[in-house]
Amino acid sequence: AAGDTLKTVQARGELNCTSGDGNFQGFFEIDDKGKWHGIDIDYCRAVGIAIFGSDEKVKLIPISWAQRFPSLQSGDLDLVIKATGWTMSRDTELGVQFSTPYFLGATQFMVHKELNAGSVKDLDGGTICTAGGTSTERLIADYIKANDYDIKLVSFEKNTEASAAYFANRCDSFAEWGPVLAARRASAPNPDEHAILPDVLAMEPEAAAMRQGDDAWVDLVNWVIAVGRIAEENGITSKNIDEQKANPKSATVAKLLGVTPGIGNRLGLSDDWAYNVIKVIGNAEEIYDRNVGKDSPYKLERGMNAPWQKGGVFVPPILD
Amino acid sequence: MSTQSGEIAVDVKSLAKFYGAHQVLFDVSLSVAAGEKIVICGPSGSGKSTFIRCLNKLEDHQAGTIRMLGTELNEDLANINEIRRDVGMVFQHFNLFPHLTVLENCVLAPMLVRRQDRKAAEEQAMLYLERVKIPQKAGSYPGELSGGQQQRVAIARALCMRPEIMLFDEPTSALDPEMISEVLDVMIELAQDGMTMLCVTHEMGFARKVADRVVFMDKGRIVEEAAPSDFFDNPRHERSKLFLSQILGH
Amino acid sequence: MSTQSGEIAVDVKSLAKFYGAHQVLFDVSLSVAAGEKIVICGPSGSGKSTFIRCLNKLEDHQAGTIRMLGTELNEDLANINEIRRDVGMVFQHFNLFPHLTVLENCVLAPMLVRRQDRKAAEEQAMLYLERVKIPQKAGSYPGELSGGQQQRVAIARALCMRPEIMLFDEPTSALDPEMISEVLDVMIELAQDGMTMLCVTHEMGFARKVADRVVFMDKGRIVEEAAPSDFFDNPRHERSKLFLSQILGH
Amino acid sequence: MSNVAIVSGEIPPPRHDTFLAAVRKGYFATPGAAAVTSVCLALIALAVWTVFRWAVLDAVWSSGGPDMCQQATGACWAVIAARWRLIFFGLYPYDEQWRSALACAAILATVVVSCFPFSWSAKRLPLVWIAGYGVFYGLMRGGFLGLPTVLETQWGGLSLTLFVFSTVVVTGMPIAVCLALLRRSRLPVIARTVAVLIDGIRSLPLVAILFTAAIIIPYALPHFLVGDKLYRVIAGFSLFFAVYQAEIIRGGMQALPAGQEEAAHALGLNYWQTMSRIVLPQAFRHALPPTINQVVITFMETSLIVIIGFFEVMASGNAAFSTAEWSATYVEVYVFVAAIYFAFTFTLSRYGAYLERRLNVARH
Amino acid sequence: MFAVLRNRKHRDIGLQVLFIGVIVAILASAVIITRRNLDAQGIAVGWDFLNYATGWTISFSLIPYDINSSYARALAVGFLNTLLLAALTLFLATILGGAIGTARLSAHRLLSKIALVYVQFFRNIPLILQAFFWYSVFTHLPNARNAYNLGELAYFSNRGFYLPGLNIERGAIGLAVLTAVALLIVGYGVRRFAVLRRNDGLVKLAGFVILVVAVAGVLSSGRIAETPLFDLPVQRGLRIAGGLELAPEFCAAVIAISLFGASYIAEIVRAGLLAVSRGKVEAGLALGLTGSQIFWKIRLPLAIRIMLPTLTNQYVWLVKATSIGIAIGFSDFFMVVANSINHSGQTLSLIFILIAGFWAINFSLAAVLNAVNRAIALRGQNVR
Ligand SMILES: Nc1ncnc2c1ncn2[C@@H]1O[C@H](COP(=O)(O)OP(=O)(O)OP(=O)(O)O)[C@@H](O)[C@H]1O
Ligand SMILES: Nc1ncnc2c1ncn2[C@@H]1O[C@H](COP(=O)(O)OP(=O)(O)OP(=O)(O)O)[C@@H](O)[C@H]1O
Ligand SMILES: [Mg+2]
Ligand SMILES: [Mg+2]
Repeated sequence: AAGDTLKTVQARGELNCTSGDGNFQGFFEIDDKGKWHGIDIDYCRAVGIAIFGSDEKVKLIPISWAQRFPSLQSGDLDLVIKATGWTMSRDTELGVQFSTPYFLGATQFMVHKELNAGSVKDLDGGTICTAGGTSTERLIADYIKANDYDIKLVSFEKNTEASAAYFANRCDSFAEWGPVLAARRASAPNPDEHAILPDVLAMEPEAAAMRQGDDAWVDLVNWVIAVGRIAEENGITSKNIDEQKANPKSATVAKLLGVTPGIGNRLGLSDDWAYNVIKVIGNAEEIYDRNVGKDSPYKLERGMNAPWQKGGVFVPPILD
Repeated sequence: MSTQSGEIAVDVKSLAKFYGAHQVLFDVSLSVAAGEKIVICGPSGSGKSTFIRCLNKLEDHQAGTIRMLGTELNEDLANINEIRRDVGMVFQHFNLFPHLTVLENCVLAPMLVRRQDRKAAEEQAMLYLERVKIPQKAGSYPGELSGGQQQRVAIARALCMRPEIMLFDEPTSALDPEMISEVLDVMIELAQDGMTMLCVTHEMGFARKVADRVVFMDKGRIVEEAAPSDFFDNPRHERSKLFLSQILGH
Repeated sequence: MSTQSGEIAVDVKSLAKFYGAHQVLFDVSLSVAAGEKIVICGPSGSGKSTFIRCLNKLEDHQAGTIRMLGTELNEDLANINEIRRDVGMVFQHFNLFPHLTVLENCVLAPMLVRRQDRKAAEEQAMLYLERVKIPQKAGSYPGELSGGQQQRVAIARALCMRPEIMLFDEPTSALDPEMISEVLDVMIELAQDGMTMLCVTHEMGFARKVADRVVFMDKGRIVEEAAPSDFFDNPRHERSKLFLSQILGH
Repeated sequence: MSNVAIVSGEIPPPRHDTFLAAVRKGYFATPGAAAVTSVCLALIALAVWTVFRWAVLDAVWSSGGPDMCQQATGACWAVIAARWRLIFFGLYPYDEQWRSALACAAILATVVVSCFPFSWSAKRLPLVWIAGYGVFYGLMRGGFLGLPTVLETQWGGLSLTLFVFSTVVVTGMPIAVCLALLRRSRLPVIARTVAVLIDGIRSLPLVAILFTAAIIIPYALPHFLVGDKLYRVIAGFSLFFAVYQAEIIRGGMQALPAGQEEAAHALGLNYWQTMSRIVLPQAFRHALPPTINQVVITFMETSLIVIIGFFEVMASGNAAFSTAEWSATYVEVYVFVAAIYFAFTFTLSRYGAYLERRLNVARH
Repeated sequence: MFAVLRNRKHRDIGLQVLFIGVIVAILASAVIITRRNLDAQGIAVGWDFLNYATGWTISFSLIPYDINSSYARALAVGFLNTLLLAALTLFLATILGGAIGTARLSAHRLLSKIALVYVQFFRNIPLILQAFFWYSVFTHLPNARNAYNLGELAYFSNRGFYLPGLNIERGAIGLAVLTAVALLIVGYGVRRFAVLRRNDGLVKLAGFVILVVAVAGVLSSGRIAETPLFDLPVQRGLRIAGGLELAPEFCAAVIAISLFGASYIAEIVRAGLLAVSRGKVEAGLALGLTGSQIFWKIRLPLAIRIMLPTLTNQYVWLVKATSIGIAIGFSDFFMVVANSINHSGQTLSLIFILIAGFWAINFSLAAVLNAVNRAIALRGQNVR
């Protein structure tokens, strides 16, 4: 029940977090050996490490989109980190609580180059394929309506089918999240025939969802997200963390890595939890680069997802 | 549940039977002593089949009482099953089980109901199949038999249960005269063993030779009931006279 | 396709019939002139039904030839349908259409095959139903009839097609003697109208009265073929003698 | 046939046509038939050639990576080579997948054994299945003899598909028989209620039932009855199968003449004996083709358990291609998965045809 | 006590009471426990979201819909789409399945072989893959600018088929279809139960005239003012405008489900035909009926009586198979529900709506077909 999720998790000895019922590129994917990886998976693991000191106690439960909120409410899940947008109806009506966003999803458009389209406006009279039930779908619909374009939207169950329809020329454009677009274009029979339009639709903030009424639990998740950013700000990575810990260059770093006490017991954790998390998972930049950024097959620019110093929008809370 | 001669095996009182609103049996009463042989005859559609189907409760009756072997046929479940065990029936339409071979048709009930073991049941079945002259078809399926062969299997199947009362519904209709006489011989033997028999038939030879009584039905009523000699030589009722005149005439 | 007396209506030569590897008809030959009435008899399982079923090609034969009304029954579809139109058949098992009322059973073929209009077809059907004494059941379904009633409907249905040749397979098996004589009367009338008839029956009275010839079958062969008087009073073959002795004896 | 002179009437039983003669008679009997046959043959040849070129001639086999596939005009089987273990075993721990393979074999063996007529007895069949499931469960779940425990949530791939499918059919069939009998009950209240129940359940999308079993049932059951999600889902699925199969069996019963039941009663057989020996065997015979239909449907519908988070074959296939490097190879993966499904359902169909032939002996 | 139970009437009553009792008890306890559990976890099953605007589009809709429409309306759109798809596919699958099931039993070797291959092929490949296949066939047609053109009347492209349409409001068309169905049912009833049986031809003609007049009347009431009666498609820019548009998603769904369903129905039809006893067919043959007359008048009517429960089963199942539309972008009921779940997160309420929707369709379908089954059941018992 509400109020003591952390205790329940600790007593159970396991954190129940989400994975998918299939792949969602960059966020949760299965590798050849049947292991999960991706941004969402990394955050699940991070929460587990924060609590238990290692990610072996994280149970990644495969779950469909439709199942995630009921499973959260029934207590089968402690936490939903599954490319879930923070919307008002979910926040209020569903009785879930969101963490601060960990990712901003930008929706973009891929078009056939032969159309010579420079922006979405040039698609007037055309058709756009996309995956249904996503916030992307809603954003595009809104965008088209707002600009009064005569564009038809055809949505599919999965983006695989949507992109296949696009490649078969069923649609003039394929709209999706950046990572997906990049991957699809790269693997198309002739990538040069497709262009990604400059238009970027309003970003969707992805956040972890939890049961309403357990503020301490929300705090914990928020701070797990935050430490990655604080570490990035301070130049701490999984590789140099031990040097940094041996030789903290600021009070913040000392607190973050548990050299001076405070970061742990206020959340009910040990003081080295942030150290553990960063040591294993890395800081926010590492998470991004590994999964969708330059070290991944998607090679996505970081853009808005960078901290404010690097032209992004993220500002971590202050660790004092 | 065994019956000595002299006891009443079948006792029907004021039986009435309806199909929907259509009445097919009117006030039928009949009492048969154990070991008695009754022949039921009458024109087509007069209710003979319906009557004997009521006797083992394949049809519900709407009024009157039926007592078989001393037990009343009412809504009592156990009774009905007990009765059916001891009352055999040969159907006008044979109703063999098409998914079972002839032999399996014959041993099914003895094994399941009488709990005989397979070997004994099969031996006994072969005995009856030999008596009706088709042991060679024991392994065939009913669909592979001629009409007469099917009828004979139906008779053998009913006999395998060694019932105390046998109900025959035109047991010789599909048979040739030769086979009729064979089958009638079997029935006469059974009669001599003391089995109670109710037989719907128009084999008047059989009626004369074996029957203790002939019951003549018409339009759902028993019109006349008499010893065969009386019935054939001296029918009392107009309807019977007419009927007999037709038989003997043609 | 009309036949004058003297023409050959049915001509069977060296017919052989197998079920799988099991031969049931051996070298059967028979020639029937138009207007002739043939009675076929013989013990159960001797192949009588099979034989007449071959005549309208309900069964394929494996050797020999069959000519009906001058046309050979071979693989030619059109032939077969033409033949069947003019050859009526009453089945041993009746085979009424259970989803149609009695009247509909009777008018179906005349309307579809003979292209009669409904009214004419129904009038004629009622005529035949009256002849077999069940006009009152015209609106009932076959499942609601007694065995004998079903058989009468089957006869009426076949007659409604006014065929040139009629094949009867034990048309009186389910009937009471009274009704048998009625039905036989109908058949005799038909016979007098000049219809060719092949009738499997054990009604020896009918055979004597109507048949031009009696064919006696045993074990898939025609054992004896003779005028009724000869056949009954003076059977030549051992098997026939035995058979007749049984009939007359019982 | 025709005018063969036969002296004795004893002729040898007819032999079947030779192969060539049969072909001529069956396919080239008339010019029209010959034309139709030729056109069909040509179309088939064309289709086979097209598929063959795509799947074999122009295909990239295991050696090539995603880059080579991009150039090729044919199929990219490299994806199968790289990801087949994911497709076959889902999320089952990589090092333990041999267990999953063995468990799969155990279930298959059980199915095959119970398809042979000699195991069709009330004693043998349950034994075979108990043994089969015992081996399956032991291998899959482990937790003894040094085998690490693998929880049901991690089961996946073909062994999960087969497990769910066989359990649904094996448990659903008896329920179906009960429902069919209840639906035909003499007692109006029972018959009506069961009719409503059947209509009600079969009207629902299977997805909704699985979902209910996985998510909603835990709310509606006392805690000690909840059990693992997998078994709840199988239970819901079985019920779903059962209501369909019940109607199929009822259809088969409807084809029986009333005389059959009457004859059984007249012989003194009680209700159960009548049903089990007379009515059901014949009903199943009439209902065999639709039963096979339903079993095939059930096999394919196992793919829906993905909705509540199980990685059976179809879902594993989906996961196999939707990564950055393989996202263009979905056709190949789908073809591969379709081939797996086809292998099983086609075998089922042929088995159905065999049963039909076997049971047909006595049809009249 | 024991004696009471041995009485059939008493036992019957007892059994039925017990049966109802058990069912009521199970249901009641389930409801109570669910209530308690939901309350304990503070889960509210809400319905407010039904009035909120969805914010997403639906590509195929029979009633007006845009992103400002409510969830309730979106669900209605999906429901109607499913109805349309179900009606079409049931119809096509029945006809095709009937033909193939019959062909399976044909004496013509090639025909029966083709039918066999058809059944084995279409039955044994998962529907979703067949849907993908047909969809890719349709999307590989030329694009709108190079569409196949049928005398400026109809266009075939990967954006869909464009046929001449009618400038009549959709509501009126729907109403016309309903009118026609209602009139046909009434007409059948009159023919079946009334005394009018004699003058069949005249009655039929009158009925036909009434039907045509009524349908035409309803249609003309829905004419869109100041437009020509026929609405022809024209090529315009990236696409084709006007006319009756059949989206490739819709066509692929119809074709895939129909072909798939037909393979199952074929087996059911075959089983039904096989269960008709040979004697009935022989009787037809002996009466000189032709093969097709026997088929239509005897075999099929008897087979239908045998296969109706199974066929009902398959229909009910097929209606649900329309939910495959989600995979190829056709906005059927299931897709709309799934999208709504994802957007609003109201899983429990929406699953409930999904259940209710399919329940409504299938329950009525099953009820009608069960009633037909009872109505045409063979009467009497000694039928062989
Ligand atoms: N479908 C079949 N398969 C195998 N054998 C059959 C089949 N039908 C009939 N027979 C056999 O063929 C023989 C002749 O059968 P048929 O029905 O012609 O006899 P019948 O003379 O009409 O006898 P009855 O007077 O009893 O009707 C019988 O021995 C029967 O068992
Ligand atoms: N299921 C039924 N529904 C309505 N009427 C029926 C039904 N079964 C039989 N009947 C009618 O009941 C009457 C008696 O039928 P029954 O079968 O008892 O006659 P029967 O004396 O055996 O005649 P037969 O010698 O022709 O067999 C007949 O008029 C028949 O039409
Ligand atoms: Mg009778
Ligand atoms: Mg015969």
